[in-house]
Amino acid sequence: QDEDYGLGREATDKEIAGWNIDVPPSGEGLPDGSGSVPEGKEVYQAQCQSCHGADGKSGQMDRLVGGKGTLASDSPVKTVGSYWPYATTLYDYVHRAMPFHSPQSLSPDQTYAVTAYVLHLNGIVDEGTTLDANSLPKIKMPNRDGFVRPDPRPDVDAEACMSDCKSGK
Amino acid sequence: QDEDYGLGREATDKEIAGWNIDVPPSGEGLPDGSGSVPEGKEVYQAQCQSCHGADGKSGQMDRLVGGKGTLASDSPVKTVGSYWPYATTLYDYVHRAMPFHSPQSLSPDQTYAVTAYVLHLNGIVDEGTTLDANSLPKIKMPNRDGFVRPDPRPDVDAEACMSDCKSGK
Amino acid sequence: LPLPISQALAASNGSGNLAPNVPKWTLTQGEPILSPPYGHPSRFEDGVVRTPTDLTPTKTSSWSFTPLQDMNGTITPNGLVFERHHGGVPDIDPDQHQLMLHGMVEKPIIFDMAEIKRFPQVSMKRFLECSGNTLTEWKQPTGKTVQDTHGLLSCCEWTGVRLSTLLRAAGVRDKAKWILAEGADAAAMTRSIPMEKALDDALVVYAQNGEALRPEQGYPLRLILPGFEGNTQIKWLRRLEVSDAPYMTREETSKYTDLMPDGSARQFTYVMEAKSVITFPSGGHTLPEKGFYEIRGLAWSGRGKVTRVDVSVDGGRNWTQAKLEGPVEPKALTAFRLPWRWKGGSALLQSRAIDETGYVQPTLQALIDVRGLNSVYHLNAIQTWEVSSDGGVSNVHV
Amino acid sequence: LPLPISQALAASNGSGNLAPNVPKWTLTQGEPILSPPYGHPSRFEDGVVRTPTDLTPTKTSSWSFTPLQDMNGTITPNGLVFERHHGGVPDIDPDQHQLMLHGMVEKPIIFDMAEIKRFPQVSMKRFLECSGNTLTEWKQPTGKTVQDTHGLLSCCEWTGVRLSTLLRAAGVRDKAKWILAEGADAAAMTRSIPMEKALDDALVVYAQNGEALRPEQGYPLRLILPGFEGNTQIKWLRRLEVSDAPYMTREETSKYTDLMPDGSARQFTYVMEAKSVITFPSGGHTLPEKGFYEIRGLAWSGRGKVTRVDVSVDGGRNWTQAKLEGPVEPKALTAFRLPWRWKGGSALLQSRAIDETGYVQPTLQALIDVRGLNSVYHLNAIQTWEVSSDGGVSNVHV
Ligand code: HEC
Ligand code: HEC
Ligand SMILES: [Ca+2]
Ligand SMILES: [Ca+2]
Ligand SMILES: [Ca+2]
Ligand SMILES: [Ca+2]
Ligand SMILES: [Ca+2]
Ligand SMILES: [Ca+2]
Ligand SMILES: [Co+2]
Ligand SMILES: [Co+2]
Repeated sequence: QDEDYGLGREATDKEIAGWNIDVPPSGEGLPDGSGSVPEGKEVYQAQCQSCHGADGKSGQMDRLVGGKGTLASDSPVKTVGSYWPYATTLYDYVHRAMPFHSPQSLSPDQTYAVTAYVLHLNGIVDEGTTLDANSLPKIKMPNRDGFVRPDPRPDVDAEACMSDCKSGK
Repeated sequence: QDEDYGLGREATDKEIAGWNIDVPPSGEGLPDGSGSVPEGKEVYQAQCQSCHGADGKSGQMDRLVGGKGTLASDSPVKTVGSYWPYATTLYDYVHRAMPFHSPQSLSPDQTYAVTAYVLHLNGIVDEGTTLDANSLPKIKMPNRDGFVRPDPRPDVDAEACMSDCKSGK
Repeated sequence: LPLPISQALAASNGSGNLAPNVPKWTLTQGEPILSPPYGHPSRFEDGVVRTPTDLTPTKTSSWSFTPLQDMNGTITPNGLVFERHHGGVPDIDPDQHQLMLHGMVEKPIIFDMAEIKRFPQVSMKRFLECSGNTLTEWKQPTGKTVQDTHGLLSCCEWTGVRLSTLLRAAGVRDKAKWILAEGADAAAMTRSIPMEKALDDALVVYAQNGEALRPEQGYPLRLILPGFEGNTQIKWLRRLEVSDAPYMTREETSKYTDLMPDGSARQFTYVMEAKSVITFPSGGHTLPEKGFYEIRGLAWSGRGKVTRVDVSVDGGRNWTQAKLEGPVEPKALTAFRLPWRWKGGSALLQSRAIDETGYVQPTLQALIDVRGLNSVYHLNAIQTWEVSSDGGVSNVHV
Repeated sequence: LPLPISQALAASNGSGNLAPNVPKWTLTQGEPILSPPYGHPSRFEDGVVRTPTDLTPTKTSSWSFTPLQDMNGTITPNGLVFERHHGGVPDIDPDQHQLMLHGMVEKPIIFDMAEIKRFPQVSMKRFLECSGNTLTEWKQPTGKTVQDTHGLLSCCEWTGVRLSTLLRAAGVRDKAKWILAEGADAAAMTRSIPMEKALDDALVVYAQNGEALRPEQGYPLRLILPGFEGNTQIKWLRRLEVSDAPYMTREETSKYTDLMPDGSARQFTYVMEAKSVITFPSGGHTLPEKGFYEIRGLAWSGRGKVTRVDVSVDGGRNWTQAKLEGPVEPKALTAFRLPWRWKGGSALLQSRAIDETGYVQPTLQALIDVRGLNSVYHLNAIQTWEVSSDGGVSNVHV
């Protein structure tokens, strides 16, 4: 069962470094570099606001800002600010997938900066903030503890009534 | 199980007549009309010989003539004359599928005639023959009794030897 | 000489290709072989295609639906398998595609496609469903057809190597509990997969219904996690990183989490629970007359085999057990069928799947009672189709 | 600001899309959904297509082969199902297609397509093989690839109505023993079917792998006779006539009869006997290096389930039982697999299927001993592929 098939070859550190782009909550893998809120505003205005709006609320694409306090309402607004549990996810996602038409084109400094700016728009960090590999994982997001695990399903216990059942609901 | 699904409708005699083109060995379904060997030669030359050759042997398409006595040889030649067990099959097939580019275009008279001609080329009927619904099914084809039924297979009884077997054959 | 039969009949009857006439396509040679070498459906089936959602602002992060109302049996032909991409469909040269396996392993490895195909192979028929399937149906009946309401659902025979085989080749370290799977598309799509699933029935596949994976299904390589929500089954798979903790990617935090009425959200809700839907008659069909019809549909469960499907024609008051087409495979679409006589008048058609864990597909109200109206994903409620007295069929809530 | 990682790496390494570079298809949006609405394979799979025979003088009475050497699993995608037509592929309007059922019945009936689809439905995965499959291989190894030698073979999930259901609707008379099945193509293809088969597992199908039958498979309606030779499974089915005797059509006299050395010919040899073939490695493949490979292939029997497949790597001297992929269905392609280490040097690969009747797939010589060299059809012998010391694989007789 644990036969050595002799297939594949050892990946080099350099090869791994080129592809290992993820940033988990521990911050592992965050690159050197840093970016400030004002620098992030520049990046955002040049590369993001056409899709996400100047305020992060009014773009054609996903809303990035606002919604705090709405999650338990009838019309919840889920954004980076109101919903996302980790700031590392923002760095990770922006670097891997944004801007939409040029994924992985932002430098580490640009990514730290625009991450700081989006957090600032959400009132999570103040205007003087500079983010780097050390500070980013430490940010406590408002909805950090909003998630339930493990999956509590099955969460309904229907019966297979066969005749004269209560119809529908 | 024998539920009446009420699907489909009764086919009329006229509808059936239009599609019921097969001619089995009994001759059932053969139409009125007749055709002679000389008439068949005309049909053949006009509509068949371009593909099957003037003599029924030398065309690009299936050979129709000859091969008698070859079935048990190393190089059997299977034709209408040497192999086919029923003359009705010839009428049936020529009407349903020939000429190749205009199937079902021959009239009954033409079909009787060209059937007679192909049989004549094979030495099965003589030049004076005229075929019709009555005479066609009575023709005894040379290889009428050449077919074995039912299927005698399985006809080999291989063993699943697992080791040190006689290799290959 | 008289007219040949076929021409005589054609002359005698106006209705062209119907009996007693010999249809025109019988009277002339058809198309040659290899018309074309890789075949396609009849032009008379041109309407049977995937259809787009109108809910996304881009067409590269978007989805399309499988036309279930026109299909029969349990296999989805590759050309009709639903799509859900976040960065479009990449055009990958398989000779330049690699799979990297690293992280908490003894030996990080890179495989090329030829190497992956040499590993011991398995095939299994398994369904694929987006956890967003049916999401428009929480508040009111929205989709017109079963393609609209349930079309993020397909089922193929997948062939590849068990993920556990690859993990053993790299040597997973003791504390490893999660695997990040990443795609080579423009979204570099990533999800965290529990080690338990990876070692159970997870596959890394390169073939789908006999041939190579389709581009929109992850060509040349994708993850298959039988019974899990579609988004986790990473397409264009390029990287697997083993870890002791989940990665909290955007698709498992911002998306694919299920918001409850109290404002909390369920996370890592992977399993697609038992569900079924009637595909005939379904929204948009019309019954031409009273009489015999067979009610037909599909049932599936991410927890294993479907063991029973019940059908109601009176909106859930009375139920009859339908017949299942065998062999029933776990985590695969299962066809069910029930004979029915439509006597005219209105009828409310429903189906209800039960799986091998005993779980019974719930009503929509039962789901809403627990989850409210804003959890978006995992709507696996009983679907109702109303047959009205004119034979028209439409989507209703009861 | 420094260069982004992806660009820095691209600059540092010439090999484009390989690690550590980020491949170009990750750096830009891919194709939108519905590109196209009915999907097709990747352009990198353009070579995986049906190929023609060179034995026929016309292309409308001809055949094409399924590319088994490039396939995995047991389903044949509809675009790759082998073809055998005698008058080309008709372009049939399903609204103008009818099925007539007449002869020795209580009530002759005409059905339109909509009516046929309303009957109780069944689906089953069954193989389809032309009895002429492998016919070039009697005297010497001829085909280069397994597509050439065994490509008149496919397997689909077929959906339709049991022929017995239709026969009961018409009421078959007591003395009825045969049924003539006729197609609406230019060959008006006809075969006589024994009543016993018609009442056993014969189907009249309109769907194939989930969608409508393909034109080259008989759209909109065909007969499926599981385990019988392909020619009997009349495509473009328009007529069924019930009778007390066989019809002796051209295709069951001139053709599809098996000439024995004594000059007699076997007739109505319907069943496709147990057969198997290794598809990897097979003719035309090249093993790139010594080491681990999995020997893979397909096995099938017209008499029921495949119960065992043995594999030899030394030309039939020693055999090892291969693993079968389940669930094994009767009269369906069954995948078998066996791990193997190629140590270099020459190897003679063979497979041998055994079915539930106990029938063992024979050697070619055993067949020739009984049937001579001129019976044309039903060559179900063990196939040999030779791996030579340079890793090339070719078709040989041992
Ligand atoms: C051309 C349009 C476009 C541009 C430019 C763009 N985005 Fe986006 N963005 C999108 C789309 C579309 C999505 C949703 C993608 C999906 O769901 O698959 C998205 C999603 C996001 C999300 C996730 C939202 C959520 O709640 O899940 C974030 C964060 C984001 N973008 C940030 C940025 C930043 C930062 C930039 C600039 C560096 C940027 N975007 C530039 C189109 C764009
Ligand atoms: C344009 C070419 C063409 C023409 C014209 C043509 N045939 Fe044929 N014929 C064929 C082809 C091709 C076949 C083999 C078809 C197949 O096997 O599917 C065939 C087969 C036959 C066969 C069966 C041979 C066998 O041994 O099974 C007969 C009999 C026959 N033709 C008779 C005729 C007659 C009679 C005519 C004229 C009325 C005719 N053909 C005109 C091309 C032609
Ligand atoms: Ca190697
Ligand atoms: Ca990492
Ligand atoms: Ca009716
Ligand atoms: Ca008849
Ligand atoms: Ca299996
Ligand atoms: Ca079945
Ligand atoms: Co979920
Ligand atoms: Co036969």
